[in-house]
Amino acid sequence: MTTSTPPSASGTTEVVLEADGLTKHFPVRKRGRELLSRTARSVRAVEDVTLRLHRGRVTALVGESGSGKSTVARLLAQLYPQTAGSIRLRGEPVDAKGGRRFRAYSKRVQMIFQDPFASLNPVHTVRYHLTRALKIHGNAGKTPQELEEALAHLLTRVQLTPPERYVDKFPHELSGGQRQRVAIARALGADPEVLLADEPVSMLDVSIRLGVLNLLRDLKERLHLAILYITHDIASARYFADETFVMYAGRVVEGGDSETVTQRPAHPYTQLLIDSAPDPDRPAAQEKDGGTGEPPSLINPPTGCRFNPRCPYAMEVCARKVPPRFAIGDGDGHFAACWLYDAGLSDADKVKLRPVEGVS
Amino acid sequence: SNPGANSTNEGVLNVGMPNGPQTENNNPFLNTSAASSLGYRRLLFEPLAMVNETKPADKAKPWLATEWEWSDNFHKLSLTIRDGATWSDGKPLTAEDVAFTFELLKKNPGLNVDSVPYDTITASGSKVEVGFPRSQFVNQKKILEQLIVPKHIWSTIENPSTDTLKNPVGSGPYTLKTFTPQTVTLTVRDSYWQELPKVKEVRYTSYSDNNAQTTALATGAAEWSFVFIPNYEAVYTSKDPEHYKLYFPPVLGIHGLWFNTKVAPWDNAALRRAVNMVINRDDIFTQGEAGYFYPKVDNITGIPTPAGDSYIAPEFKSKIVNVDVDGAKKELAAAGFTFQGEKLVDPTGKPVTLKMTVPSGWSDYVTNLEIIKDNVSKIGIEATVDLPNADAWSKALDTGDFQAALHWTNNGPTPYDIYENIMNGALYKPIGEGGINGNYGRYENPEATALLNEYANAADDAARTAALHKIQQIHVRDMPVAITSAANAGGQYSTKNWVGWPDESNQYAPLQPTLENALDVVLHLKPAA
Amino acid sequence: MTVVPTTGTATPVAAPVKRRRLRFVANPKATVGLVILGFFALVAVIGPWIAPYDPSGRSNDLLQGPSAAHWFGTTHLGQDIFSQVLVGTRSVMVVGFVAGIVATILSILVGVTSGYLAGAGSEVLSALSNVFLVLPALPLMIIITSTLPETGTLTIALVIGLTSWAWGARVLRAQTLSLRGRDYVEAARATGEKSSRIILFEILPNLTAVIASGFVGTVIFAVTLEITLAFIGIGAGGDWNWGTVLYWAQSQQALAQGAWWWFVPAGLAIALLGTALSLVNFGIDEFVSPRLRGGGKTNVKTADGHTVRMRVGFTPVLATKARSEGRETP
Amino acid sequence: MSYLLKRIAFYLFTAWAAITINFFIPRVIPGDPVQALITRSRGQMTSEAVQSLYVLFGLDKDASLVEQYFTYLGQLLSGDLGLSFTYFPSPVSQVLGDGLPWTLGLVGITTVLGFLIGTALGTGIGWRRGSWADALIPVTTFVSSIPYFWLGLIAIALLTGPDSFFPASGAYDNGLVPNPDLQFIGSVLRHGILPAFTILISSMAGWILSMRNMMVTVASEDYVTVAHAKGLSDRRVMVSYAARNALLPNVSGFALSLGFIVGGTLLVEIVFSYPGLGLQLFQAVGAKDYPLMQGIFLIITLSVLLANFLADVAYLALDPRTRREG
Amino acid sequence: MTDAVLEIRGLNVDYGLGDEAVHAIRDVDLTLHRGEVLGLAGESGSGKSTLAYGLTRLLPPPGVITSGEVRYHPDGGDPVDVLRMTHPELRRFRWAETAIVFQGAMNSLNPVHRISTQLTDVIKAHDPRGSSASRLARARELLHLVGISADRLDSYPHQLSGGMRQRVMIGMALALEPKVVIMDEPTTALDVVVQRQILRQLVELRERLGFSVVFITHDLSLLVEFSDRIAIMYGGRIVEEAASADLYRDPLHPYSHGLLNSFPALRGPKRELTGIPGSPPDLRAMPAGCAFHPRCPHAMERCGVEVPVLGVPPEKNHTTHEGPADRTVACWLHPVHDHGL
Ligand SMILES: Nc1ncnc2c1ncn2[C@@H]1O[C@H](COP(=O)(O)OP(=O)(O)OP(=O)(O)O)[C@@H](O)[C@H]1O
Ligand SMILES: Nc1ncnc2c1ncn2[C@@H]1O[C@H](COP(=O)(O)OP(=O)(O)OP(=O)(O)O)[C@@H](O)[C@H]1O
Ligand SMILES: [Mg+2]
Ligand SMILES: [Mg+2]
Ligand code: NI
Repeated sequence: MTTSTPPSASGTTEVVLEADGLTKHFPVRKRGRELLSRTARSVRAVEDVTLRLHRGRVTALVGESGSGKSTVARLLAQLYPQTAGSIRLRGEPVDAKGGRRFRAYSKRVQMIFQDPFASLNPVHTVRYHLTRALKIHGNAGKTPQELEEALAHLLTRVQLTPPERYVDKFPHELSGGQRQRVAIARALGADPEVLLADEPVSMLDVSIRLGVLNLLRDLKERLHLAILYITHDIASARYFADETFVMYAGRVVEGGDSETVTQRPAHPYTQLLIDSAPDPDRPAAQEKDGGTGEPPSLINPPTGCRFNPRCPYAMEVCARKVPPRFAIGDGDGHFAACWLYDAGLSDADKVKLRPVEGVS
Repeated sequence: SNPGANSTNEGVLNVGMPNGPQTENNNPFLNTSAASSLGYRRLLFEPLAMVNETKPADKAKPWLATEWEWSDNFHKLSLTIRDGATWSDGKPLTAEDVAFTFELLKKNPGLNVDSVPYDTITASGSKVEVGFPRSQFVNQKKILEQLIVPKHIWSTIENPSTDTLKNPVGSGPYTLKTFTPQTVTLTVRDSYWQELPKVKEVRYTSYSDNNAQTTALATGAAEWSFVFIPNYEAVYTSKDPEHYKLYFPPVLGIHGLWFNTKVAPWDNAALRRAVNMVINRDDIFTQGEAGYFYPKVDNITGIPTPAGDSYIAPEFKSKIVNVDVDGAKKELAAAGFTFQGEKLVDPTGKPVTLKMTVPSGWSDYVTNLEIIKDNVSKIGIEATVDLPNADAWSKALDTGDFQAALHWTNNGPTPYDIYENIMNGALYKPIGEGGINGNYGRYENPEATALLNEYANAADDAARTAALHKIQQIHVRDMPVAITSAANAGGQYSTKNWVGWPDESNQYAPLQPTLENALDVVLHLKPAA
Repeated sequence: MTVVPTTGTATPVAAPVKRRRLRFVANPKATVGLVILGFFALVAVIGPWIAPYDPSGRSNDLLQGPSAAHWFGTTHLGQDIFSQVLVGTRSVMVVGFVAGIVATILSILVGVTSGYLAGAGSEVLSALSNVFLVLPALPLMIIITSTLPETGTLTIALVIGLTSWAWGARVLRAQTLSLRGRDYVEAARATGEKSSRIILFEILPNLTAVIASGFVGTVIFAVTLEITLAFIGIGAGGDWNWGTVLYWAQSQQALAQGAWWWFVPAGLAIALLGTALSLVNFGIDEFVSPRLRGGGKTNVKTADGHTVRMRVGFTPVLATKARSEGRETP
Repeated sequence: MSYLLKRIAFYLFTAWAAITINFFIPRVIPGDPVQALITRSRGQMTSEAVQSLYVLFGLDKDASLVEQYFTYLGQLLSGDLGLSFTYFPSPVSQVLGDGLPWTLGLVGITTVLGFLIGTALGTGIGWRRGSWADALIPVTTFVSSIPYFWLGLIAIALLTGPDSFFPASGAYDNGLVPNPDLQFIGSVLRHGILPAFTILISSMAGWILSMRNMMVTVASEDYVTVAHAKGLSDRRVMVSYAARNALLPNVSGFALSLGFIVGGTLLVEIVFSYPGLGLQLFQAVGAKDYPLMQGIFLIITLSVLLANFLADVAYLALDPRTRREG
Repeated sequence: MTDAVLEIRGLNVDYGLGDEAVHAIRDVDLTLHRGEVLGLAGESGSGKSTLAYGLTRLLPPPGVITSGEVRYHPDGGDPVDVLRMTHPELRRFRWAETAIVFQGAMNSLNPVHRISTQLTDVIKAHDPRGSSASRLARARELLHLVGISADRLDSYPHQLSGGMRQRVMIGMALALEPKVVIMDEPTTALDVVVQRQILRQLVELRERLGFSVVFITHDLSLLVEFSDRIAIMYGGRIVEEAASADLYRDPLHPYSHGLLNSFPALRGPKRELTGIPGSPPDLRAMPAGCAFHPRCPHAMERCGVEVPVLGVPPEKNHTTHEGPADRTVACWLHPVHDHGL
């Protein structure tokens, strides 16, 4: 197998799941004086996110902790109702709040949770977990033998072989990597078209991570699943994803082909992220002075571009208007939501908010 | 320093009652007041006459009334009120006050505990005339016992039935000194129409239960009380045999096993008589009643002796019921009962069982029933003791939903109250209908009812005696209640500090500190040597 | 890029859950508790058969101290106290366990449902359990039992059960609330499981220990309550239980009469049963939260023979020289 | 802030619900105060008295349960608790006024003391886990399994008597009048010792155990290890790092137990003839004295709620995490 | 290299006693030099934290140190053995000489005390005579040192973000100007931007104050960038120790090699990632011989029998390296050519 698969080479670009203007606000309880005011307070966890998942492609969603990645995944899995925006599965609008429709939807879109230690019920065996997934979605066959075969098939798919050895084990008897595989097998039990993987490896040891990621890649290639790979490790996105989207404070700030985004980051936040990632090849002395400050509050997010208070290049316009996506033009669909890439800004808009140098 | 403290304790009489903490309430008309519950109303207020229940045939002792006279077949009472009695605020006690008290009862049925039907009430000079719509022969005692209150105080009280009378003014020799929920202290006043009592201060302490009261008696902290003490020798008298005494004279009220005479096979008088014959009254007295509490009643008529001696019909005078299993069996055989092996079978062929009920917490009653259960097994009756709670028990009796139950009757100056309570057809209510006030056994006998009426309204003693004798015959024949014990009017006392108590040899009064005679008792007390 | 199979070298972890379950029994506290409890359960079953006398049967041995004929002495009616205690065990155990079961079921129904469901229904259930929590148990029981016409053992058990679930419900609700957010519950939902199945199969099994300890707690509570009620004379009417024995002792002023044997056996039996149940509860607590486990030895012998105690913050040092068999330093 | 508002709403609702339950339960049951009074007197009161008592208690008028309920609520709001039947016609508030101080004084103080001592002991035992102090646990478990009343009765049997320092019953010597003088206070203290010890001994064990368990749990928290690593003195780590945090979960438990003072130690009051609310309640139940029962339940309910409220406030004070400012 | 501040010799740590015992640290020898940053890497459960807490005797029960020596060289004084100290001595030694920054900052700060209290009480414990005003001034200074404004002194831990809490802990560690600061995964819970900010600050502070750092993490790429020397742990033993650059360029132990090949690189050409097959060993049932041999692609017969000795590898000793043995490895592929230590 090769080290990378150019996105264009993956053949198909058929869109399976797409989200348009996806928005999620979590209401926060009012307190004290606010009881009198009429404005409702909420955590604006996800704001106007648009993305597409393609058949047989891995799309990475990166961004720091709390930027809304998991929320996007849960919205796509319909575990939360969205505040605004639409989700379309194979072009059809999705509305799967209730029981039966949710089931039908979950058969096609499955989610893998972040923590393999927490996402399997400690009191149930592997068999129970997988059987349920199969049964719910009618993949269990009719006879016990068929079920047994289906189980074996699932376990083999996630390379837990021989299946007999794992099928009757309890989660605590499995290693982290094995558990994560069981979680993946469970998701596959529904025979989905889309797999939403929420930080599937962040809880795993370095030596085990690779195995799980390779497995995901293998699934993509063999079963042509559309996979959303959520992570905060941008380096792993470079290695495993065809496309990468970067989120900051609930908004997608940059996206495009993974190699381009990681090697030629356009948005100042992506640049900061990449500069901050540990890099053994870079001598400590060579380090640039990176950005400072903390991620913004999502209850009262900054106006305009949410990164503007930390951005070394912030301009007048950044604090006023939310930047739309600007195509960068150096790679496959590479875009950034940043005013720096708007050619048509007036001079007034371009006035710097702060002196560029000497940021402390 | 503490107003209630009395460092010398000299001249103090300590009375105890097991009634729990009290709330200040000195209203003498209310049974719920502390004054009634502890009995100190008896020392603050006085009756018209002092009736000795243990000797009901004796004439009452004149008290606030020096004379009284019934006329018009007990439809009318003329009282002569004592001259020289004063209220504790110094005002003289007059016939006006007596008339006012009766008026008060007439106007406030809530205060008229004995439901005496007062009609016309007039006072003139030292005389009071009271008229009644019917004969009050059976109520004589209740009327004469009435505590008299001062008009000048009570006429200003807005609602006498909800007044707690913070400053009681009475004609008795004592006044209220202090009140605490635990102890009420009375102190003797300067002037009194009789000789002032030797007891200078009376302290009523309310202990919260029998155990605490018993302990207080055993330690001498209480010198006079009325409480059930099991095994009194071990727990009480042995602590100071020379001084610790008890005196439990019977009065004319009883406790017995009431049969539901409307429930087969207990509608059969022979069966009831047989049961009466096998009940071991000695065991009940010694084990259930600890050998003193409710005195044993073994006369076949159920009339407690010696208090009721003079009322017993001559043919029953010496008829004592002793355990007689064979006699009972004969009686049963004659009535068509048979034995299947050990089991008694009624004439219809059903085995005889007896379900007796008693409130679960009433230990002496429960013990008595356990004994009876044992006794009736000797004549092949399988008995059970059912222990519902007190409410369910009252309800069962009220609606007739029981086979047999231990219960009491009213008491009074003659055995009339006992029989009336058991047999009066006017009280009868069919099974299932509640609101019954006596006759729990649903006993229906027009003859008995007529005789009871005759007794209450008879014009002369001879007629009364005749009626009472016939009633006794009916009772002996029908045995609606197997009478086992007499109601008591006794108490425990200590002669360590005070002597002069009533006892077997000097039965001038019953010994319960809450009865009206309490005042008479206190007036008799003298410091011990 | 290579896909590296991780199979083959997986270290098989030995015994499955069985051992985990057994560990509870291996807990010495729980074992002692269970043994005593088993003893009482046995007596509850066979007590009436092995009792030497009819507990209500009178005899002529009035108020006698312990003897060969009457191990625990007799009452004022000559009843055998040993038989009363033996026969009374059944009522105590029945009340304890029936009440425990009823209250546990109710607390699960209310607690778990209100914990899992969100919204108004949950709030109502939670308020309901809070109201029941505020009502004082003993007075309430006194009122209820003194008002029921028939207060047999079973009635008492039911009443206790029906009024004492609130605490358990509150604990279970809190637990369920925390479980509800667990990934595996979310994952089950994402797989498409129904709510009822999630509650029954995903959440409930994980509450076992909490439920068990709530159950034991309620049993202790119910037993004490029944005995207390019987002692103040409003408990189960005809049935013997330890409280009834004490009630008779008290109403006959046994202690004042010097009849200590009338009081002591039943009192000790209560204390013993209570202790046994508490021990089982400790066992469960320690099972759930390993930190509480006494963990056998806490005292360690150092190489030079001293004994030191293991304690937080000061790790004991057994030997300060490098072990000789480790590596030789040339 | 909203936290407190929410709590207050919750308290109001709970109070209302409890009051309603307290109202209905005694009324849906058979029996009435008159019957109870007659029954209790066992022949000492004639059966003719029944009618006069119905009139006296005002029970002769028919009022529907709902009507009664609203009358009751109305009276309650105006602070009128009605008249007691047992002590007719004393107002319930007066009866309660007689009992409450004793209950608060004896049971309240000992409950608080039990909590404090138990917590202190539990802190020590938990901190020195594995030392001899652990042996105390089985002992306290056993002792706490003994019912209050049994312990009290044994204490009375063994320790009281004619010449004993300890009185067997009452709250003060007979004949004394409640007055803040030395004689009276001395007497109160003397009467309080035995019941107090009974409560202390039975209630302490629970606190010891839960505090010990919390200490053990907290002792392995990282911040305790950090405190050790900082070289702080053992005392400071124990008190200010471990015990301070271990105490938090016990605060709400303590609040609940404070509320149960009246109900929980009813038996102590009965056994020691202590003239508190518990004893009154017991009598009220026996006498079907609804107004008094309701009054006492009201007090219990309010005190539980008050205790819980105080616990909430204490929690706010003790645990800064619940204080959300800004 | 500079002289040693901390020398660990033959340290063994068990969890539990007797047969139940888990040998979490086995015969560890390690030297921390003055002023250096020593990185400790290895996967989860390899004993990194146990080593860090063991040498300060802060292991929670049932941890016991079964044998070993931890020699601390104070400035100018005679070396002392930390493991022989009495409790009061230990208390005085702690924080004043070695301070620890624990794994999760949320749990390291007592949630119920203000930051100021937690900063000042350590100063007070070691210098009871100072005035509270001076202590407060020092606390303010410390916060400033780690880049937090002084008005945060009155905050409670939950009012600070994760990064700020971590900084507070670092500030607290420096309160008494210790010679050694041990940091157990101080940045794992933080995102990369904040992580970098903190580490940069740490490097600055070390340059200014001159303490030595033991830096624990399993993120090898972070270590390579920040530390001077790296020790790799596996199964309770140190399997390789070398200067960071040497280790990165030329790992000798197959495990180190595998570790380095498990990280995707953000820059440069895409490397092939091989990972490490198999799963970490169970400390209760350690394989005989070299603990890594079941997962080792180069395992030989000897590996399953004999525990390899940590020592200077022959090729390094005799060929390219300058200076005395500055790297060691425990692997039979590089049999030790023992010169003594
Ligand atoms: N149920 C919820 N209620 C309120 N706020 C929420 C809820 N779930 C998430 N949030 C908030 O929404 C924001 C985004 O959370 P999300 O979990 O999606 O972040 P993330 O990018 O997945 O972070 P991480 O990398 O830590 O998993 C956060 O500020 C979080 O606090
Ligand atoms: N209390 C304990 N009882 C038994 N074994 C323990 C205990 N604490 C830790 N261990 C074991 O000791 C070994 C070393 O643990 P340690 O915490 O030092 O690992 P680590 O390298 O710090 O791991 P991580 O990177 O996950 O923090 C682990 O295998 C762990 O299972
Ligand atoms: Mg997330
Ligand atoms: Mg660690
Ligand atoms: Ni050499």
